[in-house]
Amino acid sequence: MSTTRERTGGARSLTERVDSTTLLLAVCLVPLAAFFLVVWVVPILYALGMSLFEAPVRNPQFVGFGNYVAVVTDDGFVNAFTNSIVYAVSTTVLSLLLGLGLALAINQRIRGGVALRTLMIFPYLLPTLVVIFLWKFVLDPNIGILNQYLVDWGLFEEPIAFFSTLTWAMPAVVITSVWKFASFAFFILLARLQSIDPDLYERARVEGASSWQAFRDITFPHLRGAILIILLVRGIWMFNKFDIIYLSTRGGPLDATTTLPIRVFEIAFEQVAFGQATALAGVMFFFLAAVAVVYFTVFTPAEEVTG
Amino acid sequence: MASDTERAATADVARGDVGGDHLLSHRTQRRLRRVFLYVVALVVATFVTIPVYVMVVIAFQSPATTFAGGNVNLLPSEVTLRNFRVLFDTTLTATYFRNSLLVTGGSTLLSTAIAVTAGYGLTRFDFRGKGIAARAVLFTYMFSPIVLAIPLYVVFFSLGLLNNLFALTLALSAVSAPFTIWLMWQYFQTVPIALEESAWVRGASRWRTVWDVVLPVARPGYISAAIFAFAVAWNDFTMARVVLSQDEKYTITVGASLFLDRVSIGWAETMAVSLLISIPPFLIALFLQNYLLQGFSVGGLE
Amino acid sequence: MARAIHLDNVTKEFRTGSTTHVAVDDVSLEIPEGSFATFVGPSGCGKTTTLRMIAGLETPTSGTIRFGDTDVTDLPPQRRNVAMVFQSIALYPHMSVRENIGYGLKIHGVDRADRNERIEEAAETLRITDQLDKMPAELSGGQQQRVALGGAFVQDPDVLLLDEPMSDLDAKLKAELRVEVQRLHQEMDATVVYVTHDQTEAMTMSDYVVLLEDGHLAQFDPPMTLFDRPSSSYVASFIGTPATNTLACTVERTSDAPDAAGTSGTDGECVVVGHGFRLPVGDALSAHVGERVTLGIRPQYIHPDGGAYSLDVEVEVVEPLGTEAVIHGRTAEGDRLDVVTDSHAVERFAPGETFRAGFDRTDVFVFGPDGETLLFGADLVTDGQPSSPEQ
Amino acid sequence: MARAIHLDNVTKEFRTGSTTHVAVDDVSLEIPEGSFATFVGPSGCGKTTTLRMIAGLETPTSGTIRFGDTDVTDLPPQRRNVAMVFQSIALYPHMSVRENIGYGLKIHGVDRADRNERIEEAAETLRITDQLDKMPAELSGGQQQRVALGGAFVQDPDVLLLDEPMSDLDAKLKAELRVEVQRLHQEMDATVVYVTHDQTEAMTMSDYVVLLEDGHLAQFDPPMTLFDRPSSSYVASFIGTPATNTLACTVERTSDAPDAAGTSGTDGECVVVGHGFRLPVGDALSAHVGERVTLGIRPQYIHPDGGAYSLDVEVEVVEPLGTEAVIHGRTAEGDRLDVVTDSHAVERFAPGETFRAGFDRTDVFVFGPDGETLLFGADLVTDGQPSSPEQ
Amino acid sequence: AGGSGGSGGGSGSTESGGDGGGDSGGDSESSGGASTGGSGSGGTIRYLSDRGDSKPILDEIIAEFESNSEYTVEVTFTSKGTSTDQEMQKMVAAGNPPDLFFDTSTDAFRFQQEGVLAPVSEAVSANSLPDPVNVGGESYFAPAIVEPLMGWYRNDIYEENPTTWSAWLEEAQRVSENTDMEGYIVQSGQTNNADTQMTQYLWQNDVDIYAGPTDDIQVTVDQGSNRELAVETFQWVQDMAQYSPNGSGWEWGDAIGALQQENAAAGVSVGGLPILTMQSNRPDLVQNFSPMPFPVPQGKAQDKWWAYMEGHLVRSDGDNTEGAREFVTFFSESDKFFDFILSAPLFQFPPSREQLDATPMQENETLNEFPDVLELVRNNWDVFTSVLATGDDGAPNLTAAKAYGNQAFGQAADQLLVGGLSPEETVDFLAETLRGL
Ligand SMILES: Nc1ncnc2c1ncn2[C@@H]1O[C@H](COP(=O)(O)OP(=O)(O)OP(=O)(O)O)[C@@H](O)[C@H]1O
Ligand SMILES: Nc1ncnc2c1ncn2[C@@H]1O[C@H](COP(=O)(O)OP(=O)(O)OP(=O)(O)O)[C@@H](O)[C@H]1O
Ligand SMILES: [Mg+2]
Ligand SMILES: [Mg+2]
Repeated sequence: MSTTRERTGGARSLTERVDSTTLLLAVCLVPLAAFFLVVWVVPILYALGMSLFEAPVRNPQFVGFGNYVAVVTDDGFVNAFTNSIVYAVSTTVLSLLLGLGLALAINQRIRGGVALRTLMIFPYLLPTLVVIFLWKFVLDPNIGILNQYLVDWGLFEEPIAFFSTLTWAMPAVVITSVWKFASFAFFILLARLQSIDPDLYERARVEGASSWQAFRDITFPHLRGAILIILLVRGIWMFNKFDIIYLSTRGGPLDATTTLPIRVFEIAFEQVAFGQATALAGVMFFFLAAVAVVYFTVFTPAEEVTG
Repeated sequence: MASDTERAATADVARGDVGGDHLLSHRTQRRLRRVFLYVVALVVATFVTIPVYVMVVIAFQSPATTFAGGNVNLLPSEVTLRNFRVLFDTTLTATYFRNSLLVTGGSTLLSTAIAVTAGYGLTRFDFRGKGIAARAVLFTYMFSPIVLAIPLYVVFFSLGLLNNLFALTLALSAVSAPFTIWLMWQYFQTVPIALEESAWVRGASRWRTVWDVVLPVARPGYISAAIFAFAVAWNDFTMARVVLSQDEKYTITVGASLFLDRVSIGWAETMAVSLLISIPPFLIALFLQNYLLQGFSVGGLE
Repeated sequence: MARAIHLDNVTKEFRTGSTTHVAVDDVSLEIPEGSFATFVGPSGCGKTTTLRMIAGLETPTSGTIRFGDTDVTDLPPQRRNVAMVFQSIALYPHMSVRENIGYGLKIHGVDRADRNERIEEAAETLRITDQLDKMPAELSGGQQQRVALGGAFVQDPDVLLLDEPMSDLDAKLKAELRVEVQRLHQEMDATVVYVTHDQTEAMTMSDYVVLLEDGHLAQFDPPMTLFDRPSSSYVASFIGTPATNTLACTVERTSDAPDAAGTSGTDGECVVVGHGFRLPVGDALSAHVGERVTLGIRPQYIHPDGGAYSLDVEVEVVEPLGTEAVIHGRTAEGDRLDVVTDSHAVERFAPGETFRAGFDRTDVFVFGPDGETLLFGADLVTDGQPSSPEQ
Repeated sequence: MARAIHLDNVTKEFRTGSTTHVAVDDVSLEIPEGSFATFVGPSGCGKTTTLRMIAGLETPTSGTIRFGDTDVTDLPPQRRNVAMVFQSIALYPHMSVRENIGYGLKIHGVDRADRNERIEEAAETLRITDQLDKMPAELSGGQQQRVALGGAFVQDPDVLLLDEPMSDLDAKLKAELRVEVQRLHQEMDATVVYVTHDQTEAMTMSDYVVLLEDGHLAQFDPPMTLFDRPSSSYVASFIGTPATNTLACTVERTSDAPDAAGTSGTDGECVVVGHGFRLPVGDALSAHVGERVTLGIRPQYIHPDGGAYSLDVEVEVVEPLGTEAVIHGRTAEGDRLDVVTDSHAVERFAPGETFRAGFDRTDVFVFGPDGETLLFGADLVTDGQPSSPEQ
Repeated sequence: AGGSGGSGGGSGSTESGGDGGGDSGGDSESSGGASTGGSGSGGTIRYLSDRGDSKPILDEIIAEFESNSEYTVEVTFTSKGTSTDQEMQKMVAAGNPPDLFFDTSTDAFRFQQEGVLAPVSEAVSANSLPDPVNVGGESYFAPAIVEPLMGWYRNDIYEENPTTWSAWLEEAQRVSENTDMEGYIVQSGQTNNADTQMTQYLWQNDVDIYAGPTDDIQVTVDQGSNRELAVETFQWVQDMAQYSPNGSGWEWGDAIGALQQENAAAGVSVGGLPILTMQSNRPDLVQNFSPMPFPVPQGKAQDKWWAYMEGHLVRSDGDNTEGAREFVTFFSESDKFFDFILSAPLFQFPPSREQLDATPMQENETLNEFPDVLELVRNNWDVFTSVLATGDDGAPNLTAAKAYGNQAFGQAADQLLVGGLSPEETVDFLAETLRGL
């Protein structure tokens, strides 16, 4: 703060001031650093280290990037990668669209909006385990009520085993995911919408703008940052999402829903090849990092991220 | 601002239609749009509600009633606590639930506390590497969490922290902390420094200012952070599996996943325990979602 | 094309919960085509609400609004061809200053080149040419207000609505822009409705001033009429700084009491008595003899030396204002009294001292118990028989 | 206990990225104990920054600040016993009005009963008694400002710092509160530093006015001195409304040219020439003969009729202001010229017409090429030999 | 761990629930805290088990053991299925392996081959238990239970149990066409139940999937006459699938759900699991179901019947190998041994034929309620086969163990029924997969 000044009178108070500030700073930042170290930095470094070894369970052998080569040339890689992209993109985009639609609707202050908001946040707070119970029950071909009604109403000849047919498995997983995560987009977007000064809309109306023009010229620009953040972060998370798929289809049928995280899991615990598993996780990490870098350069949502 | 449309609506009600056709079409258009909005809202509401409804109905019906006759019976004809009784009589549900509440409560507090201190520190102090921190959080999230199970197990093992609810609390806080910190960091930027300065000038110490001014003003922010931390902790399965291996220590998700495996436990009990698990989320959704909205208005991640 | 604005019995109620608040209460007025009308009044009196009804942003609870011959009461704002500067400024935060100013033109399909030309012209006038490519957040409050003004000016509206468009500017800039706004008004073909709580603005800029009091119309007249012939003590004390002095008096008949103030009054004439003076007012107040009335005198019309009628004033504070000074004082009966005099007052009048201040009877107003004007002193001159004020 | 405030060579620089912005530039001044000093100046000139340094919220880059004999330069704000009203108002949104006002007292351990008493007293003065139990968000801007004022007044500070505390109030309320603030100042034992961009406030309230220009001190004097003896054309045109007229002129010697304006000048005397007049100024400007200077005349001192020197003015706009009117015009040479006259000007002077306006040489200022005052007309009277202005 | 598992509707999801991660994934499960895992005589024995059903009785046995020794036992329950394996992988990877775990004989052999097991010969010989994993004269597996597969059919819809393939095909078609139900459940996918059933169908048609002694196992499923028989088998499976709900990826519970919701009229599960589930959910249906043996091709005999054998394994690299061994012996000798078995009657049976007729078995109410079940078990006891014993002359077969671990047969069925391969291609796929293990 103060620069090159010599002074006698203020010396004591200056130290006091620095002390209380430093103390506050320490209180603020030391726990943060400790946490990151223990729970993120050390494990990640350990994992990345592991990816350079073969069979690290007993007598690890250093293989350099051999594991990386092995996992990307593996038969299942392309399929898993494609599925990951499909899953991540479709869940993200659908949650976004659903969240956006609903946020726009509720922002119009429809009656029952608050109730709907309450309803929306609920799935987000439910453990995945429960979400899967619920959706398995709804979509189950035997006892699932959806099938029950579809058949009763004559829409389908016989019940569809949503989680176990090639065509339906991915959509079923996506729907389940969207159900849980749409409210994330919804809340962020609604929060943003509500922070738009309503006078802007009035001004636009006075200036002659139609509803559509007002949306295009006011609403959308305001939401842009939030949308970009949702796309980026939700995208990353869904790309890495493991539990929903594993708990509902385990990647089946026939690898139809096998994504990279599922493969990582299979490699680690079924093939007991931790080195390859971490190598594949490393591949995912570098891929996401590359996407993020491109994304940051193209869209510059940096202000949104760093404030 | 809150009442713009209400104002318009009030006016609509108060006046009869006066003008000609063009006017009518304008209004009709507006009505149509509102109808459309309600339809959208209704569809979404149904989408969200159905699984929840199913859960509630099945939880309160005996399985024999639910499954009687070959179709799942979803129009409740009886209300029974039988399923809950089965849970409490034959499983450690109560213990699991208590553990979950302890761990979730602890982790929510801890994560929020770290978020508040760190967020405040990042906003109000200048030091090197601040900018990098934001990206670091994001890049941390890019590492597939499933692979971290083994390294984490190793870390906790070597710290002698296995089978320890506090360790779980710590681990869960660490999972939610990156986001809660980010959120609070954003939120504190919306709290004018002038509020603090005003307190300093009046003689309040830095600490007192934090207590009297900063915290109350940042409430929506840290309640959002707390909700998020809650969601992470309550949702958790993996961390508990990493850290815990004693039945009496299990949280409800782990415990339930185990006892639901048993021959004697079926869908009815599954839904009953799901319902129990849903109660805290439901209370939060009911009472705190307003804060969430305010807290998220600064941005927001998972 | 400028259009006259007619408000017929316009009322606007807001319902919040179970209570109904009447923000605008049965207002009727007619602002002539192409004129410049200013709404003044204290905070919350309904200025903004009225303006918003004219813009089409609120629908009146009852009453009709017409532009020329067209009933626009239910017309959406998009179809009224108005331009408006909002009290909240309401700049689009994601658009540059240029885009902000040009947005209305863009909506109306004006092409880019044309748009830029008009934007730059407006920016020139408003002295924000350097700011054109900045974002609103980078501007100071005053600059933002000018941008908002620019957005309204570049359009070619029939009606231009300005809601406190200069509140954030400093005195100097305000004075300069006042002139510009008037110039623009002359160039534009629009009826201007201007809202302000700064009466200097109201007085200097407008053809008509609309003074609102708690939702209803207190007076609607050209500025000087408001100043010279306020319809009530509310108007008198709102218009003019410092506020008009009000002195509690009683109406008597000359026959009832001896002429104490040394000024003659015809026997049987009414006099206003109090604070040491007796002011003959002819027959005008004969209906009010024996009642308490309020005498209004502008501080500018009371002089430390001279004036036909006089009273004692005890000095409390003297405020120098550059070329002038204001003496804040009290009469013997304890009513507050301000006197505007030249800047040497500071030396001449020490707090605590008493001096004699005089005024002419042509400069006074007499207000009845409900504040309504009973008499304009100015009328006393023209004919010996004072006319009662038109209302 | 009020304390004198000394600023010694105080400079404050802000570094943003690689650029350094000097917000306050080597300011030295001394505000006497218990006095009322006002900082004025256009937006961005450093008023708030200076105030914040006095409060202890910023540390000067160099220089010293003392309260009485104590060097407080590095003392944290908590230990300076100051009270401050922030430009941003900065009310605590989570506390009621009452709690907001009483927060400082609470910090200082004043008990509840005592606190409430003081709060209510302040609220009374500021006319917000009804608002005491509301939350800040429910108040209008003006009410919020009064709450902020209340918070500062209830404390018993050595130094009271007020940063534009009345900008959101309407003229009438402002005028009333001005008086209250002065009264409170007299009751309180505190040195008051007041920031405003409203020069009326500066002129009426203060013992001293500090006029800043772009970070450095333009003038520090009692208000009337600033008005009567501005140290530069910047000061002259900032203080007083409408702004002082500035006319481009040249200095000549009487011998050089015939006395065209009909006023005699001793042979060899200097005259200021331009716009159709020749103004003899004695010897004062002999060092500037042949140079371009600026003649400053306040609009109040130019009269449509009379005055010893005169010039032609073409009327552009006439603004009525109630008792007065302002004629905006131009001289033959095209310089802008404002004239304040009585309210009948509106009828008398039509735009486009030209009239002759006169002034006295004692009312002028002469400014040099850098704006510094070379001569006060007032000095021409007292002794034939004008003194050069003190600086 | 072994193949049994799942119950009621819940099991379908819960099985995987146990396996899968929570939000950040990771099948990470742990056992005994290092904090208490000190060594020394006594100390803590860390025990992984997937027998949550038997928890109360297990606790009693442990309490007895603890009071008779210096040791304490700390049990970590995992859910049924493969999660015990995964839990162990994690612990081993972290250098913190458990001492004792409950698993199938098949897995036991696999671990023995990896060299991580300590022998439990004492417990096996002292109790004259079966000894399926005997390597070099040492027993590495102490059996505790046997769980045979078993079919169930609707006795009110099928007039009698159609035992042959062709009869099944006909009857299933008839039922599917005449009722709301499908006739039979054929399962596929990467699940234990699909895998066991496909293996069983191949066995029924006398396909020799493997040949050779333990140290030289050959995959023979696509060779010689085996190929034809295998193709024939898959053909039948494909035909039957027409009269089956889509059972891809179904866990045990899903199949039971189909029976209980009357979507299907017959299917295969483990022991009396369907009945146990139905007792609480559809009591009205219980008497409509009868147990049945596996369908056999015309003229072929019931000569190999899949049965899991599960029991205790002791790791050689844990902290308390000795204590773990003591526990295994204690467990096998415990008088609560039958209580343990009967904690899930109809579903698990004692490991030896003699024990099947022991008094506790005869006195058990549930067993007595369904005499058909015990009857079926008794009659077929001799053909019960573990997939492990599929080398020449029942020699332990590591390839088969791995194939089961990877659910290779279930996957093959998925290729056939979901992926659209022909029976021939399916055989090729299967052979290739098996050889790749
Ligand atoms: N949407 C609304 N709902 C309820 N009351 C309202 C609403 N808008 C305005 N009011 C009330 O109507 C009255 C008039 O408000 P308006 O905004 O017209 O005042 P104004 O004269 O513009 O005041 P200001 O000078 O403070 O802008 C106020 O008492 C205000 O509180
Ligand atoms: N924290 C800061 N960082 C960088 N520049 C600053 C900072 N604070 C003030 N400045 C700059 O210093 C100059 C003086 O600012 P200051 O706020 O003191 O002006 P002011 O006279 O109070 O103006 P106003 O009347 O608009 O309040 C301005 O140019 C401003 O942009
Ligand atoms: Mg308003
Ligand atoms: Mg300032």
